[in-house]
Amino acid sequence: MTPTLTLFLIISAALFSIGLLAALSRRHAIFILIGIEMMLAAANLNFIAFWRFAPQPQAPTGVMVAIFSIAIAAAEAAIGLALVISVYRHYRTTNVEKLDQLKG
Amino acid sequence: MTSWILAHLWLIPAAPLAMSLLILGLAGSRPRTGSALAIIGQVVALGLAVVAFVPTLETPGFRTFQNFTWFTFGEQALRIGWVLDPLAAAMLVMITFVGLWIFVFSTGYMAGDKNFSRFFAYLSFFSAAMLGVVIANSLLLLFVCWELVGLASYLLIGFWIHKPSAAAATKKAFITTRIGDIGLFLGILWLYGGSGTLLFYDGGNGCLEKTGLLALGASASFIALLIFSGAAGKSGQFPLHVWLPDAMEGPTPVSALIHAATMVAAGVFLVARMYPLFSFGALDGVTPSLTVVVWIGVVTALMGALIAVAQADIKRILAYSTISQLGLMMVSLGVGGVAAGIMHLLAHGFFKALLFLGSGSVIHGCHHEQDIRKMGGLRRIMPVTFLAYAIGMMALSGVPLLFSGAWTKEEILHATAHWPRSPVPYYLMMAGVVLTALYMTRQMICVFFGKPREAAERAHESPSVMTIPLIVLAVCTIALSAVLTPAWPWLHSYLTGEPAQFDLGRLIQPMLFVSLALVAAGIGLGILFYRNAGRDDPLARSQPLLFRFLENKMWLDELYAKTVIAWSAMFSKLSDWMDRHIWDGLARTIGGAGQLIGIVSANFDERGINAGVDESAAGTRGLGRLIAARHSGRIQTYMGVIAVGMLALLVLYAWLT
Amino acid sequence: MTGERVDQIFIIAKQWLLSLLPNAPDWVIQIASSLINISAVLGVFMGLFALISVLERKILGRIQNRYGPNRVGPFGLFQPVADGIKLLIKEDIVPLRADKVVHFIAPIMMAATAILALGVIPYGRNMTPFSIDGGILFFFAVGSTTELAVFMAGWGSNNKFSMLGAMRAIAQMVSYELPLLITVLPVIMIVGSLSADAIVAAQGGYVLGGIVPRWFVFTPWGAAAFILFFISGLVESNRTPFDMPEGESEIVAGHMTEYSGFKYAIFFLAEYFGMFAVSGLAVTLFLGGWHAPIHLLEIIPSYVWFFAKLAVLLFVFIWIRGTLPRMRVDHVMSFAWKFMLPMAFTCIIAAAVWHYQSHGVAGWLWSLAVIASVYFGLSWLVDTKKKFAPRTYRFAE
Amino acid sequence: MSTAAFIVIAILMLAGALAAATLSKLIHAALCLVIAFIGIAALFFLLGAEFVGLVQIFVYVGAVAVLIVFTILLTRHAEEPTSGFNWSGVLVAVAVFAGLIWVILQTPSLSAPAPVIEALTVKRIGEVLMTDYIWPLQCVGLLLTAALVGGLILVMEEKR
Repeated sequence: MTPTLTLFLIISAALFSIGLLAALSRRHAIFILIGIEMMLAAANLNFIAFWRFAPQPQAPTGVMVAIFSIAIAAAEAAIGLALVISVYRHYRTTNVEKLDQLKG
Repeated sequence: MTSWILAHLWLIPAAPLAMSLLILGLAGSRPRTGSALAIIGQVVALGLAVVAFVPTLETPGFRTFQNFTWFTFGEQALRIGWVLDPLAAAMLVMITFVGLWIFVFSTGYMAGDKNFSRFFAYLSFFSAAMLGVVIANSLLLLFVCWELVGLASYLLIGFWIHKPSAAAATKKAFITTRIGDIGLFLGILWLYGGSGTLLFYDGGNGCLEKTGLLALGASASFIALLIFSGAAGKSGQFPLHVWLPDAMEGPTPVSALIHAATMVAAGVFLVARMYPLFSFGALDGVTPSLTVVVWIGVVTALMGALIAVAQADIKRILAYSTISQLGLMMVSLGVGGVAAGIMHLLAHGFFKALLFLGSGSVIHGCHHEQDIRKMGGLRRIMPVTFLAYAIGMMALSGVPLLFSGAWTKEEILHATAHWPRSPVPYYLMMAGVVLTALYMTRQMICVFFGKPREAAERAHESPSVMTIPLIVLAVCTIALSAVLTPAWPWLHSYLTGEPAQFDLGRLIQPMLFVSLALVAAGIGLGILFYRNAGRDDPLARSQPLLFRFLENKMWLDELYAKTVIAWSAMFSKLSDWMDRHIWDGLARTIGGAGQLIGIVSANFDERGINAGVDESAAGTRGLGRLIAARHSGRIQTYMGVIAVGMLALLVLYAWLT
Repeated sequence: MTGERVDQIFIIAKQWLLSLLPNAPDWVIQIASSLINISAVLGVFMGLFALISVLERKILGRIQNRYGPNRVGPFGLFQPVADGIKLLIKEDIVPLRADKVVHFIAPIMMAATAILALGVIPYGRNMTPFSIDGGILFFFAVGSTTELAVFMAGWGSNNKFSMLGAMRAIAQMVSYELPLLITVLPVIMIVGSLSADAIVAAQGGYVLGGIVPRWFVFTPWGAAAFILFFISGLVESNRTPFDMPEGESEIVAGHMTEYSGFKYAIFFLAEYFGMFAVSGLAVTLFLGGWHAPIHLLEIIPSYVWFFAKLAVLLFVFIWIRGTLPRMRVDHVMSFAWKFMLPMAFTCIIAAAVWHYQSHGVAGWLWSLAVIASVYFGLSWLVDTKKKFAPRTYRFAE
Repeated sequence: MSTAAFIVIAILMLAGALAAATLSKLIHAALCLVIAFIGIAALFFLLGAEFVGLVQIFVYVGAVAVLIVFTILLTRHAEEPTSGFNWSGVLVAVAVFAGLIWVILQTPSLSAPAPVIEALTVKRIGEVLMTDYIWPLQCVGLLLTAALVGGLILVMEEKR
């Protein structure tokens, strides 16, 4: 048995869910970023897998999207971590449960 | 060369625009560089305008345009372009030429101002925007440039922003013209909806050409009126004229630019440009929209002239004179004398610039005093300014034969006399001409004759950088009349595309005598009334009530303050009141009801009737917490909700497919 | 042709070894081939490591007017063996409060990345152990992992000196990774490939009657890029004068403070392997890889040329270490951002100019002009405007 | 495509990810995240997208992971958030996982074998990137610049 698209999708779904778990259930802000990175990576895996299993030949759109998404994820990580640092400087905490100034 | 300029017409506005950006970028602390760059840009634009002017001379009725697609959305494509015809070419030359001399004048007038180079950047920008209006072959492009003109005027009128009056004036100008622009914008939308194109000329498919106009049908009149409301705002037509006198708060070269070459000309130009739309379906040269234009113009012309009689500020008089003259142009356009109106616009551009620069020179000489009651006797002190100003005054009053304004005014009167609908505008126009001569005579006498009063005592002649533009414009004002006379109506035929014939016999026409009589009456009355006028005005002495009425601009500003502004203020107060009392009260009531429930349940609890009440109170609190928890401020909760929502969508999608 | 036979002798040997497994399935052949490559690379560079460690000490000794090691074996050549035995039998000390797992993995990761980076360099004709399309990218992708390893070492030790050293190392490696990467771009641009083999192939051939090779170092942009690359390489391998991260006089041994015995040896090995990798890449990119410098000398096998060039670069490394004093941290950083980075970008422009003048004399002069003008402009800006920034001290709260 | 390699990589990757999501020590979590990223890069290699795999390692391991550990260091003095879990989050994640799996298994057309493809060279990627995707590329460049400037401004020392 060679891996099929289904298998890749399941792997990526699992990775996505793990990322979601990290983003939803951990209290440290950096964990949320880690989770988001994992979710993005899962999406990239989907793009590449769909590209690979699509009828050939075709333009490498999936690969391109993945490349762009990696670039955007890098920017996202940089900004997100900068935010974490400046939030930490301001509030002296990185616990997202304490960062609830927007509480209604 | 010719075809090159036709393909690169955009370079004309681009030159001052580029200079403007360059000045803003480079010449922050180097004022000489700023003014030099601005003048270079204007010279380039003038050169290009002259180059563009040449081909329009060769063929009568010349018209060429170049369109391209700006961007495409869906199946529609938004197309813009530029057009060159006698109307645009003549305007280009006038704007760049007059503008150039205003720029030169400004280097003297603004010398020493700390924002000197910024001023020139704005001037260049202003000029660029107006040139864009002129060459636009698309109502969209025209509208964009139109708004840029508005922006530039906003920046320039409020240039001395530290003066509260300037800040108020600039706001007023901006908002008033914006009211007209709403109409213009609606007209543009309607036009686009009706004809499917915003191009003026597109090889037969433009909105001013046969197909486009036929597609509009009966709605053309309404569209024309909406567009006219924009023109009225920019050109200071009644009842949107109120910004124009206040715009005098800007530096005098700005006033000259606004009144002569750029801003107010835009409205007249717009009507002239859209004339096919206005006159579409005309019976005997009369359409409903044109009738409105005529009456608005008449009211404006007469009102402006009347108010001008009672003003004391030298620039304000000129401002009301501009309003009056613009009304005149509008009347001319409305009665079908398009060429006459545009000719008057061009001639007015020259002599009004001359007058404004002259007044600038006077103000500069009198150490920034603007009240004519404090001047007098400047004839000897500032001879060059006096001569130039006198030429401008005579052109504006319409002294026949030598002065350009006379011929164009005469032609307008001629056109008005033949309007089939009603003779009233003609008579009112004649009254306006008399009044024009009257108030100009008054101004001349107060400023230049008699004995020097306090402001004029220490006056001095302006430096040559300011007088040379005056001389040039004065010469042009006289020279221009050569192509305006009925004997050789070259400009008229250039604009209409008919061949011009030289016939000295037509020089003297009956209308000339009418005009002569009117002007003589105006000047004569002026001399009679004001020959001894000094500090106090004879009119104020004999008719104090009328004078006060006119001095206070017919209380139009106050009327607006009492009506439109008061309504809007009332409405906002009403909203505020509603917000404070009704909505807030509603919220408070609900909150109060909640509090009441709390108090009641607390009371029950206090009295300790039974544990069940305790329970229900706790339940209420729990419910409150549950609702508040939705706004926990916790990002993870939000993300969780998003995830659940995504999941629901996913399942729903899979379910449905 | 015996010459070709000699040139390809290692390839032939590998084929012979693989032929000993006649009927094995494909994947076995693949694994065996990989194993042969790995062991060859490891063997050669282990040997080179041993040799260079003693040579370095001897050369440094010469520079400092003393003998250097000369007791163990002939000319002290067995010194590395003695050192190795000593390090092996030393006690492995792990600090009590250390993060044990991270502390343990750090040196392994460090060495692994250095070895992986060695895999994509062509050592001779047809002698690239791991030949992939994106070889250069692979090199940098793997190389960037080193920073993480340094960080792990610093964090895992739970020691202020370690952490400070790691922070310094990461800061300067991150900063110099940019010029390092960007100076490679002109080469990739000109060649149009990320493959190391293609880059070496593009530098084959000679001009001016077979005495001047077409190495990129002989173009103005190539020369400038090579110098920038070499400086960045010095930083990346934490060598003098950029060895603040392990500056003995300030922070003991930086991130390696808490390592002893064999783990320390692995760090040492990783540093030298990193040096080999950077030098090897420099040889590949700019010095024509395994090509001979003169047409006539092509009879000498390609791998000899490669290792000769590598040896020259390694000598320069040692020579610099013996000559230059250590730089100050802030100078290193501002040098990276204010000088190295703009110059690196200039190299790209110069290479483009050279390319669009179709690689001729005109392009040569033009690109020289570009480089020279930017160089002088930058020197003027960096040097005359602000001599050396006054050092500001910040104290712990 | 080697099944054995796939299984090993997938298990390692998922284990790394799970560890990254659940370990209580931040540094360990970040390092496990690196393992997960390397696993993803390996999966990209398996799928024939070598370039993306290398970029993945380069960007995530070389840059993002370093950024993360730096941030961890800079916020080290924060009181350690309690290692407890927000179990509702776990519940949501498991539900999402179940939903995704259900949708994937519902879709019948996914089990087709992988077609034979010619290797996607870096040159081809470069060509496509410089022709069809030139505007996205420029936009990403702009985005990265903006992110760079924004990041700098965010972490600049606050003037007191």
